[in-house]
Amino acid sequence: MTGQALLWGVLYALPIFVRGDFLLTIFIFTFIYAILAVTFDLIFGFTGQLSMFHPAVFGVSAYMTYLLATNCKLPFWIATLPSAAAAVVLALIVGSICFKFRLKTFYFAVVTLAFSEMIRLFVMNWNSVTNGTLGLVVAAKPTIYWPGSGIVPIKGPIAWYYLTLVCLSLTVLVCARCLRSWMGRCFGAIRLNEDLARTLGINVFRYKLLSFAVGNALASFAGGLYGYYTGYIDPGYLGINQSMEVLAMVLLGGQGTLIGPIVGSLVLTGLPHAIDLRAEIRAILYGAILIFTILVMPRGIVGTLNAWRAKRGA
Amino acid sequence: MKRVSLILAVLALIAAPAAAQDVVKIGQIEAQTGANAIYGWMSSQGTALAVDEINKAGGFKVGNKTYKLQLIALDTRGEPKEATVQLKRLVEVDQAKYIFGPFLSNVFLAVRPYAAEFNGKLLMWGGATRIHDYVGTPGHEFLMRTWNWDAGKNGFGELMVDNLVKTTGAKKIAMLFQNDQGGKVLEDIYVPMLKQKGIESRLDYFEPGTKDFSAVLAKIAAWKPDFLFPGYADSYIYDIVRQATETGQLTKFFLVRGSLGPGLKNKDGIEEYMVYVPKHFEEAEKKDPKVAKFVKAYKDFYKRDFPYDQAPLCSSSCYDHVYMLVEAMKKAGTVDDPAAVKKALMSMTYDGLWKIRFDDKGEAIFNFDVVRLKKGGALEVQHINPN
Amino acid sequence: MALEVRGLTKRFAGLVAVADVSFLVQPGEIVGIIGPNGSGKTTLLSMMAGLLSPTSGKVLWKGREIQELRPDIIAGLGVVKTFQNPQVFAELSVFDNVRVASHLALKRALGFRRGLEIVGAARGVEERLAARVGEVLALCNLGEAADQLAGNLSYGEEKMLGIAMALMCEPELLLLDEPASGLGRDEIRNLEAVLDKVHRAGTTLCLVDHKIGFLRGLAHRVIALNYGQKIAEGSPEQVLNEPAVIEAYLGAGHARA
Amino acid sequence: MTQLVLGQVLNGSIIGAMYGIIALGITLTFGITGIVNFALGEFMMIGAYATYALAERGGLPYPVAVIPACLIAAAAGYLSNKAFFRFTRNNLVNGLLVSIGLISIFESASMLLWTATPVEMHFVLPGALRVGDIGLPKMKLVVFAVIVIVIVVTYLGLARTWLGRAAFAYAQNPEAAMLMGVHTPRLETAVMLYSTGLAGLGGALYASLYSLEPAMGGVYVLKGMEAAILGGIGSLMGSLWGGVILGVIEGVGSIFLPTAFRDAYGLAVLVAILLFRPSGLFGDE
Repeated sequence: MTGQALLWGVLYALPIFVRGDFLLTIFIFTFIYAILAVTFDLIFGFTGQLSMFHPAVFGVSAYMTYLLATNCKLPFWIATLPSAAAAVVLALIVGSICFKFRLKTFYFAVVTLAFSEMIRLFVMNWNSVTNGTLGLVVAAKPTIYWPGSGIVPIKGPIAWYYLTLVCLSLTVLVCARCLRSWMGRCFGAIRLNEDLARTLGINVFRYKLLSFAVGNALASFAGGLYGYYTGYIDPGYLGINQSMEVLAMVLLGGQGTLIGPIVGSLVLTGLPHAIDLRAEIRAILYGAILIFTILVMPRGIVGTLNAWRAKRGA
Repeated sequence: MKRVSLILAVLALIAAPAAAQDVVKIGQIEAQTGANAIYGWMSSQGTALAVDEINKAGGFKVGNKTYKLQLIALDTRGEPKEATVQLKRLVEVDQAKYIFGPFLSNVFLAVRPYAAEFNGKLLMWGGATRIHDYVGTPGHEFLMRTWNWDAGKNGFGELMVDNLVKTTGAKKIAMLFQNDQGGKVLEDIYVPMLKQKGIESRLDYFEPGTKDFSAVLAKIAAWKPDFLFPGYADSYIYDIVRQATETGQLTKFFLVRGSLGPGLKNKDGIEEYMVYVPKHFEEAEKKDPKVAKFVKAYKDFYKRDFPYDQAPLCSSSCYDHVYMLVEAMKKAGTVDDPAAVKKALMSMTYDGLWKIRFDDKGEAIFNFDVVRLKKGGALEVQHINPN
Repeated sequence: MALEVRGLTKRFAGLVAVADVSFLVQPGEIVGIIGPNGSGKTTLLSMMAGLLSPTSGKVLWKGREIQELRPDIIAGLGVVKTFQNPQVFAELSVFDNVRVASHLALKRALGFRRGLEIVGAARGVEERLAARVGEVLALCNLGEAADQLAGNLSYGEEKMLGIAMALMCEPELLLLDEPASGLGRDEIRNLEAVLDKVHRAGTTLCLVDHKIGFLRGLAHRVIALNYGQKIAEGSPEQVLNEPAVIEAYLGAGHARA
Repeated sequence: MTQLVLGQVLNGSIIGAMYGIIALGITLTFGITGIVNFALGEFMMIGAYATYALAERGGLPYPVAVIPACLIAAAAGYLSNKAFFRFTRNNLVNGLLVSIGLISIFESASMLLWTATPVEMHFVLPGALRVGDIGLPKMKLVVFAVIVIVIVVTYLGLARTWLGRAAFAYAQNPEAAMLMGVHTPRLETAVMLYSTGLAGLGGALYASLYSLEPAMGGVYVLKGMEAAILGGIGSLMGSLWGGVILGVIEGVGSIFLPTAFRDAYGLAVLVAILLFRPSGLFGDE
């Protein structure tokens, strides 16, 4: 608990100490990816379903948010809602197919990955709308109401830092609420022993689907933010490597925790810039670090810390 | 928590600015690893080589002060996310005023907004096709494109197509492009161009990562084109040419930009292989001492034999760019006013490995060779100088 | 009547596990199903709980056919089954195990209003259920083990936890698959006491076991199976004196004893 | 048109066989040892570059170069098993992550050695067999033959030999197998050696057909996985058939439909089949 409070405290206070676009940008990307990682952990770490569908939702929502905002003249925040809705619809379709047919672990992963890939190819070749491989340049910025100065666009590292941090906090909050409730109990039951859960009157299909839908819906906001922050959207958003990256973040930080994914995201986003070596060596080191962390700490950084704290406590 | 503070510490370490007076910093953001590394990796090689030579020669004099170059080459892995952070690092932490790259359009488009904030305080020159859309436009004075453009007055594509039609009377051209930014840009340029020149054309895309083209090639062959026009990406042309000639499906190739290697390798399979190369190195090495020197320097520096394919196109160009930049600094009499340096660049013609100058928008124009390869390997080189 | 099994049959590739079995379970009864291993007891119970779907025949609960329904729905209707080799959420504490099982109770209490509970409303219900979990644990004499990890429990305790979870589902009919198998004497006595309390609280019980001693003390009515067929039904005494049973079953039983 | 399609059916099966040999590796490691090795593509890459090095730089004749290439790949496999994979037994995600790490390591290492610029071997067996409008490169036919032989031999070997029976006993129930006296770490090592060696062979054959670049492994491991699942994890012949089906679908698909979607055709079929046969075409229910 205290560790978490400390982490949040540090994150919110950071801009006071850390100036400069460079460092803050690392954190901004950390937060956006942490949103993906946390929501992925909701599906994977808490409900036990290894989903590879995040890239699809990430990309589709990025495109939708931008297209709605520009073509329908909607403000950014309104535009994110239909995108989230779209994410839910996609999740419900793909999810119900997979869960109806009782696809587990490996197979579930592969089928979700397949759907994600097909969506990517579709987005990539639907030139008239998505501008295909050329991608879309996002000039606009999200706006907020600021007391005194009215509606202002969100510009500059500090503003974005807090914008993304708040979005992350909200995501974590929603997830935490769900997980602390009966919903979380059902997710856990499904992860730990599906058959037992069934005999105890838990509708396994429904709750798997629920977790999948909630996770993807929340993940969709990351897409919108990312698109507007980098100012450029292309089919690369839907690449498989995104799945791998998010998975790595969650495993590294600690699956089945809400803080773990954030830590993992911070490590994996910061690491490449922390290692100041020539390209190839850096990539090798990066891989080695991935492997050794997971072999030395199978429960991830936070998981290990918790276990250690527990041992010391007991 | 530990981790977080640790990383912060490490980052802080990097962040410690080490700006010495007599050093001019050159930042570079290119993909040196990853699937799209081919251009970026070679460019960074050329740059590194030039910087090393200049420093070994004791740096260069601007006004009455001698400067050395410091190259900070960062690997974007072709990821916009990485590149954005890295550019910010280069500009803020290292306070580099001269940025080489990027070669990848998706990277460029992601870093552009940030770079634009430093308009006038920065000079960025990259090869990315999409830079063409911005270079010379208001608010992008910091931007220069190191590649010549296909279409237009000095467009090499235009020249190539005219040349092809004039010499072969081709009527049907089949295009086979990689399904990515570059491919799409090519489509937008060449489909209308060919149409307007009264040439019948068809276009097929292939997924990046494709290695076996037999399906699409068979499809194209059934259409019976006069020439096959594969896109730019060097990594595919070897496979395309081999697979097309091996089965004798297609034997005439037309590359507006590419390398000679695939043609030479399949010289008995091809009937005709017409290609634009920035320089026909095999020949130039014998004639032009500058080229010979460069090739030798490359071999010594990297302890590796010189790749005569498209790759040198990048390495040699970036090699030239470094020298050109230094010349411009001397000419402008300053090292820390990118605007002045750009003015100097725009007004000069650099005669290095290539003859490079910039058009009024800030896009490079340089001489190149058109090489025509016949069955059996008969070569016919034609030097074209748009200057 | 509470539950009716009508001509229930289950075939696994070739062999017949349960052959045309029919019987009734009246409300408030304790029915025992006996038979040697492999006589189809567990298969029969699993079909009643919806874990297996029968090849033919019907299971009627309050006149409604349930044999094709999903297990979670059947549990929702009030028919809950425990497992022969105990199934628990090993990584959760005993308390949390039973807390998970309170899902149906919550559903009954709130229906879809439980959505509100996520935003913090309807906390009261949750607290009531938490309290109820405590009661159930106490009833099953697991009170002091509440904070242990279920994975660290003894075999007997795990079985008891299984029953506790089933009870938390507020069953009208509780199906127990060999609850006594593998238990020590004291544990069995404890089990009997618990089941007695449960029954007094108004829950109908249907037990499967091959330990006659155990059932004789408990069951009002016993059904004997052999090779998937019902060979006898009646009060424990009647059934135990049934020649078919003696021959098919008790002989074996004596031999084992 | 029919000739166009027929040509792609043949050509597709050949390409599919290449997927098949990776699929076989995946099936073996996952089916028998429960270890997930998504880095197989990298061992393929190692085999390919090793062949290139031995044949072009070392001047060995291609057929001779192939064997040491396989051994090199197998050696790399042995090391990565000793160092990493054996700790990821029956742990899908850890295996996945270790694989991601290994991919990054091997790819960059080969970039250091060979640079990002693609290299191509001299043509081992140029020219093509022509029947009507259908032209099939001779080398492709050789590759196809080799792969089919290898897979069939593996199949027979695993069905007949002691090692094979042990392997399957182990796959069914490791503990029991251990009691039966199957020395499990040795078995694991054997499987790992064999599967990576196969990948190496795949790479060696690949090198005779296509140009090489450090990132080549990525595509193939994905296809191999698709093929393995299509055929059914644990089914050896299934991996071959899975690969062939995949290759044919892609080939024929790109004839009638835009080639830009090539990968989607295979995936769509994969999904469809998984839904109706969750354990793949030849996997046992």
